[in-house]
Amino acid sequence: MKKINTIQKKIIEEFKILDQDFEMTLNYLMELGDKVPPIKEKYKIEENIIKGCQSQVWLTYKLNNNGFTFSGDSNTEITKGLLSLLIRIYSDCSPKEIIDSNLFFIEEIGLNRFIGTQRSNGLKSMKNKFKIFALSNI
Amino acid sequence: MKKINTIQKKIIEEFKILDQDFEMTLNYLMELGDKVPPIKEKYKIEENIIKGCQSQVWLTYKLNNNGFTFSGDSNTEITKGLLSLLIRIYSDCSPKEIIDSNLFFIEEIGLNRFIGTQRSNGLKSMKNKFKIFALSNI
Amino acid sequence: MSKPLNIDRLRKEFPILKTKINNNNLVYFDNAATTQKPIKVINALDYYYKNINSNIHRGIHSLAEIATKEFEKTRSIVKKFINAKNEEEIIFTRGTTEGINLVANCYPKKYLKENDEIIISEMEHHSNIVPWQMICKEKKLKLKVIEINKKGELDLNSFKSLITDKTKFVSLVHISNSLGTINPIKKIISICRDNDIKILIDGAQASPHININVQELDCDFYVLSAHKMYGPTGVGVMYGKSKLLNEMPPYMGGGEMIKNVTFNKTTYNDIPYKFEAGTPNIGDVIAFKEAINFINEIGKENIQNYEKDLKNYTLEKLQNIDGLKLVGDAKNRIGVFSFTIENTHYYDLGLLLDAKGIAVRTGHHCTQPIMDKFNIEGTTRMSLAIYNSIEEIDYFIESLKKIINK
Amino acid sequence: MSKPLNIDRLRKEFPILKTKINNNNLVYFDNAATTQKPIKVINALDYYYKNINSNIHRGIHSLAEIATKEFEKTRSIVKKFINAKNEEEIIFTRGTTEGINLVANCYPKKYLKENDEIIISEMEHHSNIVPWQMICKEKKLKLKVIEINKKGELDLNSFKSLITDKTKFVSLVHISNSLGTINPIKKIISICRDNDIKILIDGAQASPHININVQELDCDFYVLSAHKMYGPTGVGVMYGKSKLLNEMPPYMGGGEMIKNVTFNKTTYNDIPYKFEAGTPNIGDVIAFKEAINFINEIGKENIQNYEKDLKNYTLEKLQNIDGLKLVGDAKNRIGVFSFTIENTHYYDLGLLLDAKGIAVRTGHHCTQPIMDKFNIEGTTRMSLAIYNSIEEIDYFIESLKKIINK
Ligand SMILES: Cc1ncc(COP(=O)(O)O)c(C=O)c1O
Ligand SMILES: Cc1ncc(COP(=O)(O)O)c(C=O)c1O
Repeated sequence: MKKINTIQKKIIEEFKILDQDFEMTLNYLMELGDKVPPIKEKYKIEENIIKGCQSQVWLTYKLNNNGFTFSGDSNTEITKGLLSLLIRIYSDCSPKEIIDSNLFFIEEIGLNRFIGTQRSNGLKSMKNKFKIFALSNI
Repeated sequence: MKKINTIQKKIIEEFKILDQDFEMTLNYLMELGDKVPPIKEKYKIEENIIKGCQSQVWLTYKLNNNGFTFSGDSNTEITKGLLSLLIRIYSDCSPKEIIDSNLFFIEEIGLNRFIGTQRSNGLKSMKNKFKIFALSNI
Repeated sequence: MSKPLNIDRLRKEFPILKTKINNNNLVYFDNAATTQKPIKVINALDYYYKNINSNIHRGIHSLAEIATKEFEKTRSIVKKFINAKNEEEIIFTRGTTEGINLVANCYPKKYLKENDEIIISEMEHHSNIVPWQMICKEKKLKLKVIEINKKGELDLNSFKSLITDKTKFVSLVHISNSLGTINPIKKIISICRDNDIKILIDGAQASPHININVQELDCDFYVLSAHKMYGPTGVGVMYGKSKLLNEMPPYMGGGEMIKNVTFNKTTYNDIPYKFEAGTPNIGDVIAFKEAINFINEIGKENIQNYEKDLKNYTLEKLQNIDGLKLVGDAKNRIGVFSFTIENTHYYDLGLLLDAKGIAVRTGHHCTQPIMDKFNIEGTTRMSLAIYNSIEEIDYFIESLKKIINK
Repeated sequence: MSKPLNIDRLRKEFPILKTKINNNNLVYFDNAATTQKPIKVINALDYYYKNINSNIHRGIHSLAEIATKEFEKTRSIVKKFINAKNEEEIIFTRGTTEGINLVANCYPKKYLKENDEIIISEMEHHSNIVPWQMICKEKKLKLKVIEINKKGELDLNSFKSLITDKTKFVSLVHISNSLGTINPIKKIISICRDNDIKILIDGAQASPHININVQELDCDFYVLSAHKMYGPTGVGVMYGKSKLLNEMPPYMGGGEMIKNVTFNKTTYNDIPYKFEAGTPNIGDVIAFKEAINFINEIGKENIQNYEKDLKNYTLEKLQNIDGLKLVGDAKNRIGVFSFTIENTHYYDLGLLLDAKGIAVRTGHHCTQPIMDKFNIEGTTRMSLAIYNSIEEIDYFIESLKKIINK
């Protein structure tokens, strides 16, 4: 829990220089996305998919005593960048920590628009996928 | 034709003192309606009916060498008043005179609202009934 | 809890009330047909088209995002307004009529078979009669009709006696638009529950006046029209329990309501979208939110209290007019008064009142069966809303007397 | 004849064009999804609700009279706009989708029988696919699909080869919303006439851009959406030849569409009212009139000339961008451009353009079968309207290049 909040605060700090400028934020997210290693084709199965209206995301995990290790991918760079933030926040957490967590960094770095509407609900359904994985391992 | 226009002009003259005041006009129409003798029940048949949305009108005629004699009735006083004006205008006319006629008194005495819309089309359908009778006697 | 009603200030929120009709102040008593709109609804429309107009749901650009959020906000506010369980149970339609047609079309397709029975009542609006007649003809179902008594109240014994083991659906008006009667729908719904019957409530007249709580009522469907509750024309709501909505086939096909389209196989979207084919009435749905805000800010309790005073006042005055006969005399009623006047046709009366600036409705009010029941052709109907005042009622009564005594 | 186009003055008529998006001027290129509205449309809505709001047709008081006249005036102006023979052939709907659903529902009920065939094309919007799939399933009809070629044009030989003596109906888009292709509908209608086939034309994209003359075309049905032609959301038109409309059964039941209701027998109203059940979207229908006035004042010829210049300019610029691939390359087209960019997903591109204030649409544009045909998931679509300027196109092209070359 504490760890989750600490990383969120770090992310908020890192995004500060972007000053909520939408274009710079997008470009930064794409840079982050670029660094995410693609996942193997064999993980791109129904079970791991998060279907958005326009972008697709795959998320898979390993769980051992140190907590979760996630890897993920997306067909769009910006979504991959968003995903990488969630992976960073939730990595090494226990199922319970994820379930109890509360994401507050989204509003603070001006990414509201990625959770707002029901259809283009990228961030929201990604977040839910993490929680589903956590819930099924408790 | 000339006669039809003469009477219309007379009607316009008579309505002038009402100054297009809607309430006074309605009351005057009701007075006119009051003077129309009711028609016999036997004439209240499908052939003679003019169905409005809210009011019903019956119109019947005789035709001889001097032209038409009309008699009519309605279940509402205001409509009966309107009808009486048309009867006055078209009485003693030949079928051809009625067919060729052009009613201009309506606008001039502020009765537009009785012809405007498709549903509460009292005056319009009444006028049409006169023309139908004229057409079927030519 | 809620502020006391300041009628003068409230009236100022309705720009149209300053209009002159035939040189008189407009006195608008045609509220059961449609209500007038407060300035915040009108301004919301203006704002939408000047600042955020965009097609919704599928777009990712800023305007599309903003418009989508505003649109879905209305869904969320409607959900709270009628206390639905989920937002997905709120379907936007053009109005009550479309809502009933949707249910009359889709529900029987999934659940009913030949000879099954549907029950409506004698006091229904044509919109809650004709769709059922059409589907009954098409699917060979039977339509039965609950009788009403002389006072214009539902006969509950008549209702019970109609129920057989083939009875599968009831569609009933919450408040009658020509009699003002408030039906005991809680009791009726519980009878339906006991007999495994689904029920739709036509809330067109109820929604602006009384509290609506679909979970407490436990009705299966509830429909209403925005334009009758201070909102814009062209918007309505069809509430349905999500289980039923999930199982029912869609109504219209098109954009929005699909998940995947190929020529071999098309899969439909989840609710509510499954029932919202095509570009919706975006601007008006967004502005509708402000109508509900308007109602919420006054508070349903305040509305009910104020309107009850107006109703009682009007009722007493009308009952004292010689030659005036009220049609419908239910104990539990709202301020909708249908009446006839001896020797004066409603058409003449309507026009004479209009000359004095007073708007009432005349005719059969889309409830011909009621007119047949009472053996009349039509009535003059005077119906109240929250912005009406005692002064307006006095003026109306006075005008009525003048016309009658002429 | 018509005044030369003053684009600066014209742009001033659209208040939303002054909006800032992410600190940039809004550049609105999502016109195929919905167009922006000129001030006269917005003001007409405002005027309606502030001065004449009332339920129409059945009322006799002044407001009802005025609102009814204004409502019917729109019908008359639409009639002239598409050159229908009679006003009764103009049915108001919520939009194109409802219009197609209406025809797909009511026409087969009257005229088609098991195994009869309906033809659509590969380039249809979902709204012109799904309703036909639904009715074909319900009534056991067969749905056939005209192929398109690599350029995104209809294959007329494919069409002819599909026709059998069981072919009874064709439903076809006038202008494709994702490819911009203008279909040779005159030729197709004449083939239909030769084979005794009825035809519906989906004019959602055509109505704001090119001249429409239903009598000259001799189509049986023509549908359009007000919101795609500078009018408000929530209004559409379904034109049908009066003979067919008279013979077809009604779509929805309710108020307005009946003549007489009893529990034994209900008789329907005459057209157009037979197809307009319930309170219509009065305010928006009345304001829609001003959208047509706006188009008429500029003149379709001027619109076509100006838009042709914009289209050619854009086409040339787009063709010169490395890595950009146009989807659809029809000879006869309007300014709707779908494209893909090598190594850049349309979702990323759409957001990056939005950051620069540019609104485009991304995805499958409700035409999944076209995407399948071209073996892509979706495109970025830029679509033009009368208020777009050369400067906006330059800014868009420049922005596009910057994003691609990053
Ligand atoms: C009780 C009732 N039901 C249904 C309707 C139909 O509503 P709408 O015309 O908004 O579809 C009305 C409106 O007159 C009504 O009063
Ligand atoms: C060609 C075409 N047909 C039908 C439609 C559906 O129109 P509406 O959503 O207004 O019902 C559209 C709109 O996207 C379209 O472009």
